[in-house]
Amino acid sequence: MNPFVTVWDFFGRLYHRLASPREFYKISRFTTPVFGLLFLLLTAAGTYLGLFVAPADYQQGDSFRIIYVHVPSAWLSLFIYMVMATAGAIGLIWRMKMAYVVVICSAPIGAAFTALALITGSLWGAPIWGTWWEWDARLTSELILLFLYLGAMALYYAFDDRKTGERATAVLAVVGVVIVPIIHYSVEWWSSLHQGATVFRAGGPAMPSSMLTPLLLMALGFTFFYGYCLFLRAQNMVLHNERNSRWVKDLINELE
Amino acid sequence: MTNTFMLYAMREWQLLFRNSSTLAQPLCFFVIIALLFPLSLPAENALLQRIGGGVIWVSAVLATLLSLESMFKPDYHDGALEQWLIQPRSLTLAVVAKVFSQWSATGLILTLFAPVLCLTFRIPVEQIWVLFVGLLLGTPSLTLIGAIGAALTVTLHRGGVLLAIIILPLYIPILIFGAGMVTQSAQGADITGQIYALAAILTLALTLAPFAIVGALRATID
Amino acid sequence: MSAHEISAADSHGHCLAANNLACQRGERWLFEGLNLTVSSGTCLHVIGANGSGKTSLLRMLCGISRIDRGDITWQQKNIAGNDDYFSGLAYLGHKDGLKNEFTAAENLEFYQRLNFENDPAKVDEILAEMGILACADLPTFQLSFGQRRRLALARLLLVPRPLWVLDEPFTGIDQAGRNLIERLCVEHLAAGGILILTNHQSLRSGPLKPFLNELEL
Amino acid sequence: MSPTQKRRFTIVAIILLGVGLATFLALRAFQENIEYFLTPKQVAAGEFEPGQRYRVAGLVRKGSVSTLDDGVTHRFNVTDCKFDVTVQYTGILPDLFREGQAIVANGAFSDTQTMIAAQVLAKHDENYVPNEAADAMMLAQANACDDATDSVSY
Repeated sequence: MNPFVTVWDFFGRLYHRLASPREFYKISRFTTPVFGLLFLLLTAAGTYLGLFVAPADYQQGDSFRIIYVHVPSAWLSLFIYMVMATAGAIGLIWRMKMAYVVVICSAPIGAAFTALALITGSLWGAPIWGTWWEWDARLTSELILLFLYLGAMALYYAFDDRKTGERATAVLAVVGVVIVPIIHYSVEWWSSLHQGATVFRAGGPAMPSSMLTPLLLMALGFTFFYGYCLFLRAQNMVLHNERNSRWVKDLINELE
Repeated sequence: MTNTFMLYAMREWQLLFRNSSTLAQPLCFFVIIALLFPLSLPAENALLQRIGGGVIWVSAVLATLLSLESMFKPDYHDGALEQWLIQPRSLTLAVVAKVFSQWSATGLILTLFAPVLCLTFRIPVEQIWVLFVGLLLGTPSLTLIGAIGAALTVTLHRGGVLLAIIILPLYIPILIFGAGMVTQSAQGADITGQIYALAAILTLALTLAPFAIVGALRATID
Repeated sequence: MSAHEISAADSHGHCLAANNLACQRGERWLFEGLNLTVSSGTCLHVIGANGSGKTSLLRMLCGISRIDRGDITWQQKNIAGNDDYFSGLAYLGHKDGLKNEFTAAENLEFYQRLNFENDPAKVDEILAEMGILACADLPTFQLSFGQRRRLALARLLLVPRPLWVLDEPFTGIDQAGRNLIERLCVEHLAAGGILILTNHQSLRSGPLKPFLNELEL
Repeated sequence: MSPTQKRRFTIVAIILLGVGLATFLALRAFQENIEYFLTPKQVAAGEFEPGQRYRVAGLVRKGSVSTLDDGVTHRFNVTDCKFDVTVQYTGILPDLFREGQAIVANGAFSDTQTMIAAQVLAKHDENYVPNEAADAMMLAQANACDDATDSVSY
């Protein structure tokens, strides 16, 4: 059998299972604790390696260690927006219910990571650059991203009808995606105070592996944390949205 | 195609001229906001000259934002918009015509009037030209992007603040390039980069915003 | 709620069909599993209490409202983005789609041009037929509610359209006006048109009786 | 082509054309100097007006840092390896400030070549190096200009 067809078929089935709120709920009951556990393990390992094993930087000394929170949250802030915009497009094109759930549930998590990236960046900038805040291309565009997240949340809650709100938010999420390449390339396009890319750059990461390993562990851990939060929030939302359906009522009866 | 565009555009212009207050309001607002700055800041010509470009840009952004709320609302409330939705004619073209006439009644007029304001800020003539070109390139993008927000909030009773929250972040790049152009030319630097950047934003907005506006209208009107 | 099946379309006329249609507003399902077929020469009267989803159904049929489940077809083709369908559809909702700033004639002329025609004489003719020729050059905001309603209904006569969808067409209209509209509807149906309407009173005793089908939500 | 196909084709063509043109314009924009930084080369060429505020970016010239008698005013040269700008700054310098470091100075010019900076910011590059292996890096950085043949941009 053609392996491509098999893989394609697998994703097709997964898509259809995830598209049904009930199936999604079943799957997420299993994935949520797994994601939570992976988050704890990876972050614990990353924190230990980052704080106690990784050597101090030749210029910044120990203050560079904030990188292990700052960089993963900044990556996640972009990643979550991409997930939101993709899910929004899927929802609008194929009218997939669960895609809207992903859009709505991702927004506050994304906003939190963006805020974390901005705050840790500010704490880092104060000793190293000599300023808390600078109207630099990277910093400004990241701030715009925070406002976009907040705008998406505000738009969703402004509608009385949930479904209309979901569609409107999906449109806004798709429109706002233009900001993502701007943020990513801002350090290359404009000569900014913010440093260029350390990890994803031509010629490999500009960092020894003793410093890089904890960073990657933290990034992976944070991603699982996002998955964990997303599944938790989505579970709640699915139960709330479907509270009048048979399967949710059966579920509640089972508990009682 | 041009037929549909002209049909809707003519209708919009007729409506604008019957309702001349909608034409005058953004301009008055623009002038008043801009004049608040010389009144509230120390009366130093050097200071006014330095901030003038930025102040005029901020005023233009706010005046555009103010005019956006009434862009789709009247048509939504009297049912004209739902008639547009069920026409066999292209809704995208109708929206483009609407944005174009909206811009000609706000952005274009503000741009034409901006040089007069520049005189109160003692801005030298060369920079007035820079500001004029910047506004001419930037204000259509403001209306195009803002119309997405106007379409998203058309069914909401109190959509004004929300409109500002979702649209202003998207305005920031335009504001940075537009106002930066004036500052840079005052320092004698080259401004071709900013002109290209504003033109790029305008091209992108002109290509994609109409579809986003149509999508937003179809998503929210129920 | 009852799903009401109406005779299948004959091969010559037009046919509008809804399949397993569902409508959710807020957390409430207004209707679910609704099937209907309407074909040339029939009038579908949608009946139901306030808030039973009559207006929502009509707006779904016009492609204005979101369809939560199911699909709607016109001549076996889905209506989404179907130009063929929209050039054959006339809809009058609660809102009349008239601009206060324009005169009655100007309002009608705009819709006429939207329909790819430009014939001011015909506009006057239609206004006369609707009994509002005297208001032709008055700004629309000066018209009474009934006159506005007549003006909105005048749109139906601009070009022949096989499908009329009317949401409570008789509200605010006097007896003479009602007779006039009913006569127009009968002419439309006799010529092979389709009429879908909501109305709070029964239509069983009126001139529409021979064409009538009822759908209760 | 059916009318629907024709319309879809037109839409796709318009989008591709528009996005392509926008990308071209954006790339042209990045080729131009869009930054609000002044390079030492521009200062040397006199492309500034006294009294206006500017930002100058470059490296701290090796051996140019001196502290005036009051103990808090620092004078140093910012360089792109070919041209130098003298910067005078009163206040605490960032931790990262040292010879060969890339910095941004924010201020106005008093006379032709000296900038009175209101703010001095250190720019950190994308390289992270453990302390133990640092001596060679530090030396290399401080001597960054020694083997430069042309101006370096920061």
